[in-house]
This record gives sequence, C-alpha cells and structure tokens, in this order.
Amino acid sequence: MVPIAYYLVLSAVLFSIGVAAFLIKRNIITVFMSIELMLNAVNLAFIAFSRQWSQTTGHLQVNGQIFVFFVMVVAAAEAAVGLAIIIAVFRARNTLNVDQIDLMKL
Amino acid sequence: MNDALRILPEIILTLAGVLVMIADALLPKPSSRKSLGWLAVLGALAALAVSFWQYQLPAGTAYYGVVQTDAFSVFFHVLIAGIVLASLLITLDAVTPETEGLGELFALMLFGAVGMMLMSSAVELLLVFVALEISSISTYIMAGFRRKSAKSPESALKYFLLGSFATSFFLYGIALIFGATGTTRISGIADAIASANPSTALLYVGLAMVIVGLGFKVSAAPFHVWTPDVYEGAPSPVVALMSTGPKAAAFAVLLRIAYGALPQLHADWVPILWWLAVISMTIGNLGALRQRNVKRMLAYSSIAHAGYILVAFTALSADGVAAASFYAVSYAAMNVGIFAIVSHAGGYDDHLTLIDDYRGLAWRSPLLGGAMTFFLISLIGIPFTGGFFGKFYVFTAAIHSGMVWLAIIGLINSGIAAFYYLRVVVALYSRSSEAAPELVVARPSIALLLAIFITSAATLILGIAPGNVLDAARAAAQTFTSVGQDAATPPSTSVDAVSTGR
Amino acid sequence: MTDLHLWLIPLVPLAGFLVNGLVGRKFSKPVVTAVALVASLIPLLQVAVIVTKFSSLALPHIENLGPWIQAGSFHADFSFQLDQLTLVMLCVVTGVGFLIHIYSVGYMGEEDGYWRFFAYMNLFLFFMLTLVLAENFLLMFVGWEGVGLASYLLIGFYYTRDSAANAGKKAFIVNRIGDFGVLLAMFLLIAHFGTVSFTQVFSQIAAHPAWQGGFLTAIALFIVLGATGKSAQIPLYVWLPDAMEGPTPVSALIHAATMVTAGVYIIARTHVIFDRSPYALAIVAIIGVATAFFAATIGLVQTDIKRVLAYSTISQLGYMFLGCGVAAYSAGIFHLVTHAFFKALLFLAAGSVIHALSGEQDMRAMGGLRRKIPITFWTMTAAVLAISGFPPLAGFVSKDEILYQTFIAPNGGKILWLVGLLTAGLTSFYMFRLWYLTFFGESRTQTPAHEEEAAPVHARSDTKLVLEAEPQAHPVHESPWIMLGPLVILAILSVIGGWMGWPEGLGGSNWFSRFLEPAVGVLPAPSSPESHLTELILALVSTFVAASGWLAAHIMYYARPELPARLAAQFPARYALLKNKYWVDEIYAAVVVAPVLFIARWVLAVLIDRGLIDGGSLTAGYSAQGLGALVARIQSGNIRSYAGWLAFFAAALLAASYFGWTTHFFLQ
Amino acid sequence: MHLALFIIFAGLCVAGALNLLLQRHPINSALSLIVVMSSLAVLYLLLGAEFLAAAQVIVYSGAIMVLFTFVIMLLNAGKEERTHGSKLAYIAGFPGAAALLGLLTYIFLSHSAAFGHARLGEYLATTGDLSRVLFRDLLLPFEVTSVLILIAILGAVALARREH
Repeated sequence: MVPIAYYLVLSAVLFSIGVAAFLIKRNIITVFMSIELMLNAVNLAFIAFSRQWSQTTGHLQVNGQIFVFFVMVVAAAEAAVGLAIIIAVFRARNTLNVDQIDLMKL
Repeated sequence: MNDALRILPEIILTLAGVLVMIADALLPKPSSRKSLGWLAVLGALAALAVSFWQYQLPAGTAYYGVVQTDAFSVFFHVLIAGIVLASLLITLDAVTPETEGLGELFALMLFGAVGMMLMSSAVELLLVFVALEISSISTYIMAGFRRKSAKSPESALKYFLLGSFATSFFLYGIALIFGATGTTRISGIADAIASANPSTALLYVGLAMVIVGLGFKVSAAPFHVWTPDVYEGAPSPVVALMSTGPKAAAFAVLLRIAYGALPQLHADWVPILWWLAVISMTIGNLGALRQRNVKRMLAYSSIAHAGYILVAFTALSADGVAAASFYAVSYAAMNVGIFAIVSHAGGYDDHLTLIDDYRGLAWRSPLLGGAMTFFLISLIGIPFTGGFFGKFYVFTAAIHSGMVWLAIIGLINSGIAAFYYLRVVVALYSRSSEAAPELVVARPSIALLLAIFITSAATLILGIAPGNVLDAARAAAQTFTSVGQDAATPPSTSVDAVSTGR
Repeated sequence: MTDLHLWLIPLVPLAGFLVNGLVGRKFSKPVVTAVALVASLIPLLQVAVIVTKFSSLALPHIENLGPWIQAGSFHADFSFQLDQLTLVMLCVVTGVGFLIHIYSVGYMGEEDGYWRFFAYMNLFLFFMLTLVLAENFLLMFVGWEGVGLASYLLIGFYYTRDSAANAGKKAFIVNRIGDFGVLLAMFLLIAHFGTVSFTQVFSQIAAHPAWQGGFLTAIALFIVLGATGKSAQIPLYVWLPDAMEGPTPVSALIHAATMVTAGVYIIARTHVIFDRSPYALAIVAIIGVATAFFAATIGLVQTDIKRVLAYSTISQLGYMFLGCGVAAYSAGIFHLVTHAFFKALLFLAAGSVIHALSGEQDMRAMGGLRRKIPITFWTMTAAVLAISGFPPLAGFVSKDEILYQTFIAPNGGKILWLVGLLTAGLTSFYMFRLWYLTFFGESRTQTPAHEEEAAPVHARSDTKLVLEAEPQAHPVHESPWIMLGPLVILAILSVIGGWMGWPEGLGGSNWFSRFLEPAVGVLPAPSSPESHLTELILALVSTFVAASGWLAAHIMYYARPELPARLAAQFPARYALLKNKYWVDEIYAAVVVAPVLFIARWVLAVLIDRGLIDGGSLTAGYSAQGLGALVARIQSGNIRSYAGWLAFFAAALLAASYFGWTTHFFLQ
Repeated sequence: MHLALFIIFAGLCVAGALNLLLQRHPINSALSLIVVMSSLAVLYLLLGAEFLAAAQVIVYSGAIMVLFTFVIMLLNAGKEERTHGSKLAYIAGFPGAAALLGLLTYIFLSHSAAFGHARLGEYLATTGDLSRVLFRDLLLPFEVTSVLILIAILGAVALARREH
C-alpha cells in the first residue's frame, strides 16, 4: 500500500531533474532526451491521478491513461521531427553543442 | 455525417494536404512544384468557404463531445483559413521553382492549419493537446525549411527545443487540472469546480503551468524569449503564418480554458494575465526599439501585440472576449500583410532584412511602399485601420472593467511603438544610402498582389466598417455564458480612484 | 430638416487627395493645381451656402449617415454636427485653407513632388474638416489623429533631409502622447456614459447637476493633455518649432491657423465637462498663461524668421488657452479666428520674404527690404500691428477680450492678467524686432553671416536644394500675384476681422460672442457702466504696453543701432562678444531667457524633450534605450539561457498563483 | 510488497535520471534514460496500467530510444565539452527548477490524504477498457493523430533529406 502522493512526488522529482538536465546538458541530443524525461514525468502524474480518481469515484477511470497513450504517440512524432531537425542543424553547423547554436541574438 | 460537418474545414484541409503530397510524388522530377501551391490555395479557399458556411450550423458538439462548433470556433476557423490562404499566396510569391521541398511546404501549411482549427473548436483538453502539437510540430519543421542557410535550422532547433520544453509544462498543467477535477472536458472542469470542492492548490498550480505553455505559444513575455530568434531565422512566408495562425489558435484555447473551464477562478488568473500583458507590451516595445533587422523588430512587435490581446483578456466581460477576438483578426490582417512585403522584398532566402535595406523602397516600388506604409500605420494604430479599432476595443473593454492603469500602460506602450514603426516608414521614403546595397525588388507576382489585396482590404474594412466582424466577435463571446455577469456593474468607483489621484 | 450634405465638406478634399495621390504624378502641373484648388474651393463654397442658410437652421443641426460601429450597448455613428462653433471653425479652415492653397501654387511651383504636396494638403483638409464637423468623440478622434498624420507627412515633405524627417517624427510622436489623453478621455466617457456622442454626453451631464469634479475632472484633464499636445502648450510644445522644417505654406496652414488650434477647439467643444471642473479650468488657464509668457521670451532671441513666428504661435495659443481657462470660451475662439488671419498672413509674408531672398531664413542676413518688396512689407506691417495688439486691428480686439475676461475672473485673475499683459509687451517687442530686422536698415544680404554659407541656417531653410545651391542666382524680387493675392486678402481680414467682436466697453456690441453663446456659453459678464470703464482702462493699458514694446524695438533695432558699439566700449571684457551687432539678443538670453530656459531645460526638457522625444538618435530616449538594452541582454541567443529564463518564470508564476501574491494586487 | 517495489523502482528512476544528467557521453545518457523508462513501466504496472506499461517498454524504451541511439551513432556524437555559454541557466534556471520541485512536492504531500493509497491489483485497466474509451469517446483525437504522424514523416523527410 503506497500513498499515491509518493508517485506524484516521484513525478515532480523526475520533472525537475528533466528541467535541470535541459539546463545543464550541452549536447543537443541529450537536451532533447531531457524533454523526454519531462514528458515521462508527466505521464506518471497522469497515471497516478487516473488511479486516484478510480478510487475516489469507486470505478475504473481510464481518461488519464488514455492521455498517456496520446502523449506517447506525440512523443514518437516529436522524436522523429526533433532528430531530423538535429541532423539538419548538425549538417549546417557541424556541431552538436547547444552553446554554439547562438548565431541569432540581441 | 452531421458530426463530420462540424469538422468539415479540417477535413478539407487534410484532403488538400494529402492531394498536394500525392501530386508532389506524381509530378515528374524536374518540373516546377509551384503549381502545387495553387492547389493548396484552392484547398484553403474551400476551407474558408466552408468555414463561413459553418455559421449556419446550430451550435453543438460532435464526436462524443470532443469538438464544439459555435460562433467562437467558427470565428477562428474563418480567421485561420484566411491566414493560411494569404500565407500560401505569399509563399507562392517568395519561392522559386527550384526551391527545395515545395510540395512538403505547402502540405505542411495545410496540415498545420488543421491543427490550429481544431485547437479553436476542441473542448476536450486531449484534443487541444494533439491539435496544439500538430500546429507546433508543423511550424517547427517549416521554420527549418531553408536548410542551406545557417540560421534557419538554428531557428527550427530553438523553436523545437523550447517549444517542447513549454509543452511539457502545459501537459503537466493539464495533468494537475485533471488531478483536481477528474476530467479533461472543458465543461466538465467548470462543472467540477462549481459543484464539488476540488483541491484548489492543484488547480492553481495547474492553471499556472497551462498559462506557461500557452504563454509560450502566443509569445507573451516573459515566455517570449524564443520569438525574435525564431522569426529571424525562419523563412519570411512561414513567419507570416506562424506569427499569426498558431497565435490566434493558442489565444482561442486560452480564452476557452480561462472563460470556459475556469471562470470561477478568474480572481486568480486575471492578475497573472494582467502582469503578462504589462510585461509583454513593455518588453515587446522596448525590445523593438533597438532592432535593425525588420524581422526581429516585427518579432518584438508581435510580443507587444500579444500583450494588447492579453489586456482584453483581463477585462472579464463579453466585451473583453470580443475585443480579444477582434484584435486577433486585425493583427492577423496587418501582420500577414507586412510579411507579404517583407518576404517579397527580402526573398525566400532573406538576403536583405535590415531596416536600412528598405531605404527608398517606396520610390522604386510605390505599390509595395504604400502597402507597407499602410500596414505600419495600422500597426501603430492610426484611425481608419484595423489596428486602431483593435486597440480601441481592447482598451475600451479594459477601462470598462476598471483596468484604468492597464489601459494607461498600454497606451504609453502604443506610443513607444510609433518610434520603431515610423523608422521603417522614414526609411521607405528616404533616399537609399550609397553604402548599403540596394534592395532589388522583383515585380510582384499575381499571388503577392492577391495577398496584399486581401490583407490590406481586411485591414481597411476593419478600420472603416468593422460592424460585421465585431458582431461576429461579440457572437463568439456569447459562447461563454459565464462572461458578462462580471461586467454588469460599471466600475465607477475605480475610475474615480484615478481622478482622486490614486 | 434641411439637408446640408455636411459629409461632402470633408469628402471633397479626400477625393482631391485620392486623385492627386494616386495618379497625380502622371498629371501635368496645371491639372494637379486644378484638382487641388477645386477640392479646396468646393468646401468653401458649401460653407458659404451654409452661412446664408444658417439663421433658418435648427441648431445644433445633426446629420447622421448611419451606424459605424455597433457593439452591444455602445455604438458610434458616422454623424456630423453643425452649430455656431462648428461654423466658425469651418469658415476659418476652408477660408484660410483655400487662400493658402492658392498661395502654394506660386510658392511650391518649382518643387519636385508638387502633386505630393497638394495631395497631402487636401488630406489635411479632409482630416481637419472631419475633426470640426464630427458629432462624436470617436469620429473627432479620427480627424484628430489624422491631422497629426498629415502634419507628419508635410513636415517631412523634404524627405531627403534628415532634419525634416526627424522633425516630422518628433511632431508625430509628441502629438501621439497627447492623443493618449484624448483616447483615455474617450474610454472614460464610454465607461461612464456608454456613448461618445457629444449631444448625449452633454445632455447626461446636464441632467445630473450633482456631478462635479471627480471623474469629470479626470476626463477634462485627459482632454487637456491631448490639447496641449496638439496646440503645442507646455509641456508638449517642443515639436512646433521643429515643425518649421516643413514648407512655409504648411507652417501657415497647419502650424499656425488650423491644426494647432484643435486643442482650443476641443476644450471649447467639451466646455460642458470643463464647466463642472474648476481644477481642470484652472490648469488650462495656468498652462495657457505660462506657455504664452515662456514662448514669448524664447521668441525674443530667435534669429530664424520662421522660428520667431513659431514661438509666437505657441505664445498666442497660450492666450487662447488662457481665455478658455477663465471659461471665456468665446474669447478663446475669437482669438483663434483673428490669430488664424494674422498668423497665416505672417507666415505667408515670411514665405514671400524667403522666396524673395531665394531661401534665406536668417533675419541677420535680411534688412532693407521695405522698398524692394513693398506689398509684402505692407501686408506684413498689418499683421505685425495686429498681433502686437494695436487698435483697432483684429489682434487688439481679441487679445483684449481675453485679458479683460481674465482680469474680471475670480481666483487669481489679476495675476494671470498681469502676466498676460507682460507677454503682450514682449510680443510687441519681438514682432517689431522682426519687422525692423527684415525691412529696415541697410541690406545685409551680403553680410558675413551669409558668406559663411551659414550651414545650419541653410539646413533649416525650406526651399529646395536647387535654390540653395545658387543662393545669389536671383536678385531680390517681389513674389508673383498668385502669392500676393492671399496676402492682401488676409491683410484686410487682419485689419477688420476683429470688428465682428468689438467689445461693448468700447462701444461695440460684441456680436461674435453673442453668436457663439448658444454653442459655448458665456460668462455672465456684468454689463454696467463701471465694467465698461474697466474694459476701457484695460484696453488703454494694453495699448500702452504694446506701444512701449514697439518703442523699445524701435530704439534698439532702428533708431540707435550704434548703441551696441558704444556699450561695447564700456564692457571691454566682453568686447569680442559685443562686437556682434545684435548684442541685445545676448543680453536677453542671459537675463530673461536663460532663467526661463533653465527651468524649462531641467524640468521640462530633460523629462519630456530629451527623455521621451529626442532621446539619443531616433530612439525613445536614454531611459527607454537603457531598458531596451536590458531587454536585448535577455536575448543572448543561448538556448540554455532561454530555458533557464522560462523555468525561472514558470516557477515564479506557479508560486505567485499558489500563494496568491498577485490576487487583488495592483488591480482595481 | 508494494512499497518495496515502489521504492526499488522509484529509486532506479531517480538514479537513472540523475545519471542522465551526470553522464557526459550521450550514449550513456540514452542508456540511463532507458533505465528510467523501463522502471516507470513497472510503476505503471503497480498502478494498474497494464497496457501502458507494455506500451512504455515498446514505444519509449524500444522505438524512441532506439531512434535516439541511432542518431547519436549517425552523428558520431562524442563526449560533450563543458562550454560556458550560459550563466542564466544557473542563476535563474536552477532556482526555478528547485522551486518547482519544492512547490510541487509540498502540494502533493500536504494533500496526501486526499489522494488516498494505491493497493496492488485494484482497478486494473485492461486493453479492452482502454480501447472502449479510445475508439468511442476519443475517436476523433485518435484519428487526428494520423495527421500528426503524417506531418512527422513529412518533416523528417524534408529536413533530413540529403541536399542534392
């Protein structure tokens, strides 16, 4: 028996680590991975909330889980596009370091 | 079948996009892909016509209550169809037959519009999310379409990474709202808040995160940081679309969530939006002052205009919603219009984009110069243009709801704005400098003329005879039954507070 | 109801603008001229017709062309209104406007962009006529902002000159600051009255005698802000002197006779609101008198003939404000009318002088022109006498009316009157200074000031580059009759124009103020023999003051021009400086102007002129620029920084919404 | 039992996430992310989301992460250099992330009672349960994802295509 709040806290922890990773990582691909981590954290929250509402209402609620399903689909699509963009950037600039992708500023 | 009618414009745009893709594959390799653009234009025209026709549908939901066609969503359907139509024409003018990936570009524009339209009619947050992603991902891709330049992929990368970052916040916000209310239907959320006593802490935080996500999409400060860089790097015709379409759609979502789902919480989101409006207007206008690149300047100006729309949000009245919707239309008209000229003058590859490059343009091409001046005048907000009436309604609504300070700050800002817009006007009508290379202006194509005609006519009509559009905007505002109650009492006390020197 | 087709009055010039603006550059000059003149003549004729029918009209006569915007409870119509005030303004705008159009045919004859000039002039007429004819605030605001736009276009007419472009921009932006005032006033009106129609607002106010001050003061003060912008009053006067970059006919029409009086017009038009707010009225009076005095002192030391006239315009507008501020609206409007005559004349005559000297604007390089351009001289003389306030010319009558009304006004009227009187003396002095420097003495067209090519002066001169390139190409010559005709007509009006309002105290009937009474109301002026005596005495005093101003100018600039040299010997330390023939300017600069300017510079100029308007090159001032740099610094181009920024503000937003910091904070 | 499983896999999640953050080679980060995702799949199971647990393993740790690894290999990405492009990420971003964590944790824990406790084996959502909602109530969003995927394909092709 585990309080659902623990799952939620775990999701908050993962989300914040995701944010921190986005801020720290220099490699664009890893930066993109940290976004995936954030999305996973959100998924966990959805599933936890879905479970919570099943208990509150007394019968199975799958809305939150469906949301997760869609997030996965979107994440897959985003991954395809994102990695294509990364490849395009790499070809144009020959670097994968985010700190060097700052041609446009001010 | 009846259900399908409610998403008919989306269906038409999807079909048109698929047709463009198929035709792209069938066309022999060396031949020009520009004809595909006209196919796309036809699709957009059909979508526009059907969107207008949708006004005849009785308001109602479809597909088990995930989409709703009502005066509000149809209003935005028409707007988005118009935007994508004009943007396609601009693209047709800017590209050359040799431009890479034309077929994909046109198809993406159409598909992106599908997402934007669905955003405006979705009443289920799940569909909002999917539609938002459709519109966002297609714009991420289009931003990077000029692959040979160094800036365009960078622009796409920045937009993509930061956009996904913001989307995660948006999603977390939805999760928290779902956690608090147990539903993701707009009406369900409102009911849950009204009847049960949901956990307000979760709601507040969820709401804040949703605002972060949508604030990013509408480029409201302080979530605006991506805007100038992305606009600078993306191809100009694409910027015409992405500075107006996704923005309008995101504002529609924000309006629906704020007024449809969370009217009970307005005491909490109004202050947030109040500050976002003030910061957006100020940062947008101050940032634009220093810019020498026209596209960056317009990016900052779009941040400022997002601020003006947010001013209307805070008015908490039917007038406020109507003003926001109206402003979205007038902003779209003038901004797409000005990008038509920027993209024609600068070309698809953006060879010249500095304000100095525009020196003397009006003497070399009176039509382009005149049209650009007209759009700039509208952006400043001079009477007889859509820009003036947009601001007029927005600030009237704000003052009517007692937001006197907000209106004053907004007006000061719109004064600052005159500086940088006028700089372009002055450049247009001054002698071209010897040092800078002269901007070579090709003869405007039919497509460009059409685009300029549509946008300038819209800007002018919105300024002289805004009656119909305003009625439509007001009808759209009536969709939210909860608004209007708050505006019933005139806020005379607060207005007096100003006069007594508060 | 008789239908006067009021809408035609503004629409004909608009048609002229469209024709000349769209296809004008393909037309020959005579065609452009014909289009422009017809477009300005038809409104004049129509106004003339209206004048003949006027007595039979039910006033105010309102013509509603149909709805413009309908938004629920709020709606605004395309509706025009004609009452006594409108009629007066119409006469001035169409009459003076037409004369200046004729004059421009001669003056601008050799310019590039001839068609453009007349297109803009017609556009200006359209907006100005819309402004005065509008029946509601919104339509009036269209004209209000529109005249600013037209003025911007015309000031920047010589677009190739950066100074002209900048002056145009400065004018536009300062005007926009004022426009916020009008907009805010309009928003408040909508919030409180639910309408922008003049008649409806005023009848609602009339129906609630209890409304005093409060929000009405707020509205009135916002209107005053707008009026100070348009009428170049403190603190927003800064744009008008620079506006002299425009062609001289523009200065005459827009920056002397019509547009700048819009501020006076709007106060008179909304006098119902001002009557309920003594504070607002007092502020108008103080602004007016302060501006009148301040601008007159600056006018003392100007050397550019058009700049003298510009400051004199600001000063005279101050008189009009003073009149309105003591609730003598008809006196203010009366001065508006007479000022339109003599100031337009002054500018046109100055234009004629400049024309005669092939572009010279510096008075130090003039002199002795009396015989060479006699008609210009005589018309100018009429205008100088009029503005200086010598009876029985127009300026005397109207200025005296204002001073008299100020004198008898309660609450500090005497002080305002004294300052006003002093200003009248200064006015007389600097106008005669201009007169003597331009027309008397020996010709200085060959003086060093000119041989040095006086670059800044030339940069400011408003004639085309061709003329500047060969300044001595033409001998001094009188202008053609197409320019002199309007001068003569205006000179006659400057002389007799005041008689329609001849005060009762001097045996007249003050017909003008009786005429305006239904539209703007008048003070319950005591009409007793004592008051007539007061009026007579005041008139004598001000005539005396004007005469002494003339005398002073006569001594310093005509009778004893050697005085400077003699005094120079007594002050050897500053001998080099005093060798300058016009040492008077320096003394004035030191004794009178410097302190005034000091205040102006540090209180007004730093705050408004520099901080808000000039500010660096073309940007919104140091402060705004600094903030702009701050905004730009955020934009480091680094994605991680952007994400950090996003994360920080997301967290801030979350915290704010969770802890409710923002709730009800800073929010009415 | 449940608590023990939670602690183990939650610990694995956090460890994997931190490892993603600390590793300097992208491949190591990717592998850490796979650990996080797989552990999350177990947690989904504990919460009764059978189908999603399976999908998590197949879609996320399978397909998506394979794509990532593939791109890392394709671009031959090496260890990342510690460049110092952004101070703002540290001075604004980290406090932001920490504040987010603190605030969310505080809210979740203070409302812990309202959320209740999860027991193993209760409220199992079978594939059938999901599909009844997915193909009826949410049919339209489901169909619309086809447009999304179409865009993704189009975009990937258009952006990653070799220049001619």
